[in-house]
Amino acid sequence: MTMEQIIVTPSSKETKSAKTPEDSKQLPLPGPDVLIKWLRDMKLIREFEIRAVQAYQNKLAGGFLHVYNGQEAVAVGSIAALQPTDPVITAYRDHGHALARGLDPKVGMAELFGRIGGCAKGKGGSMHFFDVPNHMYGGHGIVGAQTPVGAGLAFATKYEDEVLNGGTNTRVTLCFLGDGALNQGAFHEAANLAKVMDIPVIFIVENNKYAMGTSIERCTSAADNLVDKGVAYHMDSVCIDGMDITNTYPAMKALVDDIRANPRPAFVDMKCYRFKGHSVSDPRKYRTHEEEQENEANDPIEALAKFLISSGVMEEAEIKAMNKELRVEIREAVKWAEASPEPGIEELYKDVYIEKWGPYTGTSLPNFMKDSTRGDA
Amino acid sequence: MTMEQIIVTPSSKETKSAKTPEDSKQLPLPGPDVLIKWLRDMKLIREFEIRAVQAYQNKLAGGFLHVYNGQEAVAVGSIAALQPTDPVITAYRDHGHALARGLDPKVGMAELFGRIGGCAKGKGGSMHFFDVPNHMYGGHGIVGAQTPVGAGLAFATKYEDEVLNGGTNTRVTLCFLGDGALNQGAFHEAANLAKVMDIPVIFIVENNKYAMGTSIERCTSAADNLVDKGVAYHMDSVCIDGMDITNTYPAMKALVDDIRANPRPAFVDMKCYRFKGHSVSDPRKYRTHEEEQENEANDPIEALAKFLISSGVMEEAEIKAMNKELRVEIREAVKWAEASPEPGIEELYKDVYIEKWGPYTGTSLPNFMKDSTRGDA
Amino acid sequence: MSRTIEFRDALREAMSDEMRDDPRVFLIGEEVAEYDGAYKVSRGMLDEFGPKRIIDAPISETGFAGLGIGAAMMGLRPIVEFMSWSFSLVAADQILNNAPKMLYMSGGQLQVPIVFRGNDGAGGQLGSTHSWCVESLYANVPGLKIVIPSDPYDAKGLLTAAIRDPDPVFCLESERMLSMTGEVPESPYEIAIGKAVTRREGADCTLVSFGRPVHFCMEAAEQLAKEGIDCEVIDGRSIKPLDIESIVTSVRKTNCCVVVDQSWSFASIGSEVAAEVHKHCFDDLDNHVHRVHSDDVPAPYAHNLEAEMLPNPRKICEAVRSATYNA
Amino acid sequence: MSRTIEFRDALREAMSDEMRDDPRVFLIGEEVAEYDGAYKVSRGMLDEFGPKRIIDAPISETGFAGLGIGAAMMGLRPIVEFMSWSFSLVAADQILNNAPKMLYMSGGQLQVPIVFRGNDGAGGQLGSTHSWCVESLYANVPGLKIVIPSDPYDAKGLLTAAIRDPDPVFCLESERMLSMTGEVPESPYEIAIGKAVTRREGADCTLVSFGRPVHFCMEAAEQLAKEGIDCEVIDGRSIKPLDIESIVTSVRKTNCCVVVDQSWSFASIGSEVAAEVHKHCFDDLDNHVHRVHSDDVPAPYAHNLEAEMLPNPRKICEAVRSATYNA
Ligand SMILES: Cc1ncc(C[n+]2csc(CCOP(=O)(O)OP(=O)(O)O)c2C)c(N)n1
Ligand SMILES: Cc1ncc(C[n+]2csc(CCOP(=O)(O)OP(=O)(O)O)c2C)c(N)n1
Ligand SMILES: [Mg+2]
Ligand SMILES: [Mg+2]
Repeated sequence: MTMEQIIVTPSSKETKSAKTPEDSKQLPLPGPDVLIKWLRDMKLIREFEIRAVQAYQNKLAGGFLHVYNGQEAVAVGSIAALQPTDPVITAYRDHGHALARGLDPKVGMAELFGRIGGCAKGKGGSMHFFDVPNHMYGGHGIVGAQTPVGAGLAFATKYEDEVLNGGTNTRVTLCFLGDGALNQGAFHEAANLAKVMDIPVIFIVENNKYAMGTSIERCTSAADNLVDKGVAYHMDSVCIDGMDITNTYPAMKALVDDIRANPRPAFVDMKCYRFKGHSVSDPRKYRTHEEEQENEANDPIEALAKFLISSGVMEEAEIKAMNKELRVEIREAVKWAEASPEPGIEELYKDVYIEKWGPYTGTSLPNFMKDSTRGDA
Repeated sequence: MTMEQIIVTPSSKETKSAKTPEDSKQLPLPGPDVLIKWLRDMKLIREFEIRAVQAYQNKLAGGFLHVYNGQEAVAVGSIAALQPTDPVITAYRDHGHALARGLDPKVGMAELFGRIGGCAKGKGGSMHFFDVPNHMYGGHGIVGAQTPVGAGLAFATKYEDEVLNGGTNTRVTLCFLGDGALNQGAFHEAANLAKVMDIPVIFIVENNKYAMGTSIERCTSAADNLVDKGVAYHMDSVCIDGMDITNTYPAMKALVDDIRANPRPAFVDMKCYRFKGHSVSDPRKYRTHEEEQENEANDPIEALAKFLISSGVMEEAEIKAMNKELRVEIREAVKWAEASPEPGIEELYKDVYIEKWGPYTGTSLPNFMKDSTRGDA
Repeated sequence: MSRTIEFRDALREAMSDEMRDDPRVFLIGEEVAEYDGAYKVSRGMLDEFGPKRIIDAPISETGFAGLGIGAAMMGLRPIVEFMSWSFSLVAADQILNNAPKMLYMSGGQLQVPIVFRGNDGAGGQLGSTHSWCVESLYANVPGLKIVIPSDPYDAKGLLTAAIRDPDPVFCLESERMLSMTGEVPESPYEIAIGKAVTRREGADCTLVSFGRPVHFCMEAAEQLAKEGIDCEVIDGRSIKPLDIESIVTSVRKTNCCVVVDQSWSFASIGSEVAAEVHKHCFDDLDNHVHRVHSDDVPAPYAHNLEAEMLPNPRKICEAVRSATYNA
Repeated sequence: MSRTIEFRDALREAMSDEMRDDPRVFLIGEEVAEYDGAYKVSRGMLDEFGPKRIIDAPISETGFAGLGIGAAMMGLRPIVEFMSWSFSLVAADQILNNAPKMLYMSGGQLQVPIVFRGNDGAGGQLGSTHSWCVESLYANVPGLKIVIPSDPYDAKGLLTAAIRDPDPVFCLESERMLSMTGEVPESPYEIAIGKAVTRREGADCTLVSFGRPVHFCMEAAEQLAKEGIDCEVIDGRSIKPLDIESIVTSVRKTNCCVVVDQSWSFASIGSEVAAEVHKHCFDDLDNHVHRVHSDDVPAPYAHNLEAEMLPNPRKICEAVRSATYNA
C-alpha cells in the first residue's frame, strides 16, 4: 500500500494557476487511534447496510433502499477531513454519510423502519436521513436537487461569517452527488453560482461508474475525464481515489484546508465502485460478474485492515473483536429500532408548517388562525 | 480587412484530436452576388429593427421588444452556411434569425403588431417568430428552454435520415442561445444529450457580453474562455468572430460542412455586441458610453460595406440605392402590417388543440367529443 | 382475442403496436432500453426495435422532455417515459410551457404529438419527493390532455389513443397497479380520450374517481351495498378533457355525489369536479358534493402514516354515508 | 404616519425594514442589485445594504432558489425574487419539493423561512410563456403559503408578514400594479397571512377575488349598484391558507357567490372556492357559485385577444347578473 494518489490537475490553463492540493502527498496520515476509528466507522457502515438489506427483505423497511457497500472510504475519508460544524449534504444513498457524520446507528435503523425513534421521526425514510445536530442536512431523493441546496448551506456559512460575525470562521461544506447527477441541470447552475459567488463548497462526485443500470460511458460525456466538468466552471478540479482511505483522506484534507484558507468552490471526481445493485431490487444484468469480482477485490475496508495489520497498528485478533463488537452494536440497533413505536397518527399532520401552526388538515383555516392575536396594523 | 479569424481549438486534450475547422482560413468567400445579398440581409434586419422600435414607441407593438442591432453578422453569416432545409431555433431576440432564414419582413412586422397577417397570426409576438416553411422553429421566451428543443429538432433530422429514410441526407441544426443562457441547466442537459447521442446540432452562444444588465464576468464562470463550456461535453468547441461576416461565414461554413459529413454536436463561442439595450426599456446604466461607442465603431454592416467597396464589388452609390430600397421595403412592411386586421376573437380559442378539436373554452367537453365517432373497441 | 395480461404488458403492447405501425414513434427515457425499464414496462422492446427507437437517456428530464418536444415539432411521435412523474418537476417548464403551447404560439404551425408517461401517485413508502400525484398541478394548463387508466384494458386503449393523438397527452400510470392483471384484446384499439365509463350502476350516490382510487370506490360500493346504499361508480378515464356530461347525467339520477381524487385537495381535480357538479346539478343535489383526497400533508415514509394519508375504502364509505345522510 | 407611495415602493419598504431589523434577511435574484431590479422594486437597496445582502444572480432559477433554500435551512431568511413567476417553472422542483417539504422530511428539524416573490399574471402582451398565473398550480402543494396583495398597503403588510413567517411563503405581485399608488404607513406592520378583508359591503352577492382582479370586482360592483345589485367584495389577501370562514360568513348573508380568479379555470383557486362554498353554504345558496377566470387558452400576444382572455368587469357583471337571476 502506497500513499500515492491520483491527482489530475485541472486541464484548463485558466485554472492551472489556482491552488490545487498538490502537496497533499506530503500530508502525514493521522495517528493510530484515528486510523482505527476509520476502520471502525467503515465497518459500522458496512454492517449497517448488511442488516438494512436483511430488514428490507423481512419487510421491516419499505420504499427504496440504496446501500453504500464499497463506497465507505469516500464518506469516512472525506468527512474525516472536516471540522465538526462543517455541513454535509448528499443524495438518497445517504446512510454512509450520516453514520460517518455521527448519526447513531440505532436512530438510523429506526428511520429505516419508519419508527418515531428515527432521525426524521420515521417520516423521511432511507432516502432522507437528516441529522442536524451532527450537521448532516440530508438525504435527498431527487437526483441533483441537493446541489443548489448544498451551495446554499455553504453560502450561509459564508454569510454568517462575513455579514453576521465579521469574518472569523470559514466553514467548508461537502456536497456529495452521484456521477449520474452530473446530467441534471441543477448541478450546473449550482456550480456556476458557487464559482461566481466564491462559495466554499466542495462538490464530490461519487463516480461509481453507474447511474442505475447505465454505465457512465453511455450517458455522460467526458466520462473518461470528469474533471473537465469542474473545469468548465474554472474551479479547482481534482480526481481522487475513493477506494483507499489512505489516499482519500490526505487528498481531501489538503483540499478542505485549502478551501478553508481561501474560500472558493472545488470539484472532485471521486473514483469508487458500488458493490451492490442500485437498489435492493436491481438484478445487475448490466455488468459482468468478473467486473464485480475485480472491484470487490479492491474492498476499501479490507485494504485499510491489511494496512493496519502490516504496519503493526492492529492485530488480526483485534480486528475480529471489532467485527464482533460491531455485529452486536448493529444487532442492538435493529432491536432498538424494532422496539421503537410507529409514529402516532397525529404525526401525519405535524411538521407541515412549523409547530405554532398546529395540525393543518385541509382547506379550512388552521387552528392557530382561529385564535390568532395577529391582526392588521 | 483580413480573412483571419479567431479560432481557439478546444483546450481539453480529449477533443483536440477531433476535427475542428482549422482549414476554414483557406475557404474562399463566395462570389459578389452572395456578398451583396449578405449586405442586403444585414441591412434589412437593421432597418427592420429601427422601425420596430419606432412602432413600439408609437404603441403599435406591445410586450417586450429585444432588437438585434449589432449582431446581424451572426445570424446572416451562420445561416448562410446552411442548406435550405436545415432547422434553426433561437431565443426571444429572434427577428434577425427569422429574417435571415427568409421570413417576409411584412409578415414579421405584422406579428410584431399582433395582426392576423403575422407569422404566428399575431398570437406569438416579438419573442415568438415562427416560420416553419423556412425551417425557422422560433423564437422562444424562456431563457435556455430552446436548447433541448433544438437538440430535438436535430435528433429528428437524424432519425428521419437513419430510421425513416435509410441514411442519405444529414441536416445540420443551428441552435442559438445567449451567453446568459449558459447558466440555465437546460443548456447543459441538452449539450450532454447531444454529445452522447451524436446529434448534429451546433450550439451557437451569441456572446454579446451581457445578460440584461449583468456583464458576463459578473454572472458566468469561465467568461474569459467560454469554449471550456463546450469542452466539458467533449464536443468540438470553437470561438468565432461574429462582428465581421467575412470571418463568421467561412468559420461557420467549415464547421457546418464538417458536422454534416460527420454528424455530432459542436459549440461556438460567437463573439459579438448588442448595440442597443436589452429591451426597449433598458437605460443601459451598466456600461459606459465609451464602451458602447468603441463597439459601435465595429459595426458589422459598415465593415462589410467598406470591404465591398474597397474590393471593388460595390460602389458607394449602389449602397446608397440599397439603403433607399430597404427603407422603402420596410416602410411598406409597416404599412402592410398596419393594414392587416387584428385577429378575430375566434382566434383566441383556436390552436389550443389541433384544428379538429375545435374551440375549447373551458371545463366542458370540447365540441368534437360530442359528435365523436371514436368509441371503445 | 383477449387474454389476461398485466397492466405493464398492456402499456407495452400499446407502444409496440404503434411502433410497428408507425415508424415515427419512438420511446425515450431513463433505463427504458438495456434495463428493460425500471418497472419492466418496456421489457424486450430494445430487442425488437433496436437502440435507435428505444433510447436510454441520461438523468436529464428537462433535456429529454425538450428533445422529445423538438422531435415532435418535426413530425415524429415521441413517447417520453418519466420513471416517475415525481421526477417531472425538474422538467416542468418543458412540459408545461413548450409542449402544450407551441401550437398556439406558432399560430397553428407546429403541432406537438407527444406522449409523456410514467408512474404517478404514491408507490409505497417512497416519501415526500417521490409520491407526487401531478394531475392537480398539471391539469390546470390548457393545451395538454391527461389520461389515467385504472386497469390493463384501459391502459392499452388509452395509451394507444394517446400515441395516435395529435396533441400532447400525459399518461398517468401507477406503480401500485403495474402487476394488476386483466382481460386485454390482442389487436390494437383506442379508448376515446375525454370519455368516462360507468364501472357500476347504482341509484343512491355517484362516486367519481380516476385511476387507482376507482378500485377503492368499487370496494366501498360493495361495502355500502350491504348497508343498503347503492352507489354508481364512474371512472373518468381522462382528466382533461373531463367528461363532465357523464358525471352530470349520473348525478341527476342519484342526486348525490362523492369525488375521490388521490391528489391533495386544494385547487385539485376534486375541487373541479365538485365545482362543476354543483354548477350543473344545483337543483338535483340532495347534499353538497363530498370529497375524498390524500391528506393535505407531504407524503410520509412510515407505513402507517402513508396508509392513513391516502384515500381508502373506509374514508370513501364515511363520505358516502355523510353525503347520503346515513352518517 | 402614512404617505402615498407606489406598490413597488411598498414592497421595497417591507424588504428594507426587515433587512434593517434582521441581519439574516437578504435578497437574491436576477438584476436586483446593480440594475435596481428589472421593475425597480429593489431600487437603491444595493446602496444601503451592499452586495453581500443584495445579490445579483445568474439566470439560474433552480440554482438560486435552491441556494436560498439551503441558506434558510441554516437559519438565514432569504428573499428570492423571480423576475416573473413565469420563470419559476424551471425551478419547480426546488420550490415545490424542497422548500415546502424539508420540515416534514426532516421530521421537524429544518424549517425553511424563505420568501419567493415576483410578478404573477399577464404583464401586457407578453405571450404564452411569460403570462403565468402560478397560483392554481402551486396552491395544491402543502407546506407553502401564498399571499397576493392587491394594493400598496397590503403589499407592505403581507410581504412583511411573509418575511417574518417561519414557513416558505410565495408572494405574488403584479407587473400591472407596480405603479399603483396608495396610502401606506411608514412604520413596519404585518397583515396576518390567511385572513381576508372585505373591500365593500353588500347584500345581494358576494364577490371573492385575489390580487389584481379585486379591482375589476370593485368596478363591477359600482356598475351593478347602478342596476340595483348590491355586491360584497372580499379580497382573499392570502390564497393558502384560504380564509374560507370570511367567505362563508359573507355568502350566508348574501346567499350568492361569484369567484373571480385570474388563473385558468381547471383545478384552480376558483374551483376550490366554489367547491368549499358549496360545502359550507349548501342550504344558503340561491344559485350555484359562478366563476370568472382567464379563458382556458395559452395567453395570446395580440392586444385584443389578450384583453378578451383576461377577467374584466364586463365578465364579472355578466356572472353576477346570472348568479342573481338578473340576466
Ligand atoms: C430527477 C430524478 N430523475 C430520476 C430519478 C431516479 N433515480 C434515482 S437514483 C438514479 C440513478 C442515479 O445515479 P448516480 O447519480 O450515479 O448515483 P448512484 O446511485 O450511483 O449513487 C435515478 C435515475 C430521481 N430520483 N430523480
Ligand atoms: C428562465 C428565465 N429567466 C429569466 C428570464 C428573463 N430574461 C429574459 S432575457 C434575459 C437575459 C438573457 O441574456 P442572454 O442569454 O445573454 O441573451 P441576450 O439578451 O444577450 O441576447 C433574462 C434574464 C427569462 N426569459 N427566462
Ligand atoms: Mg453512480
Ligand atoms: Mg447576452
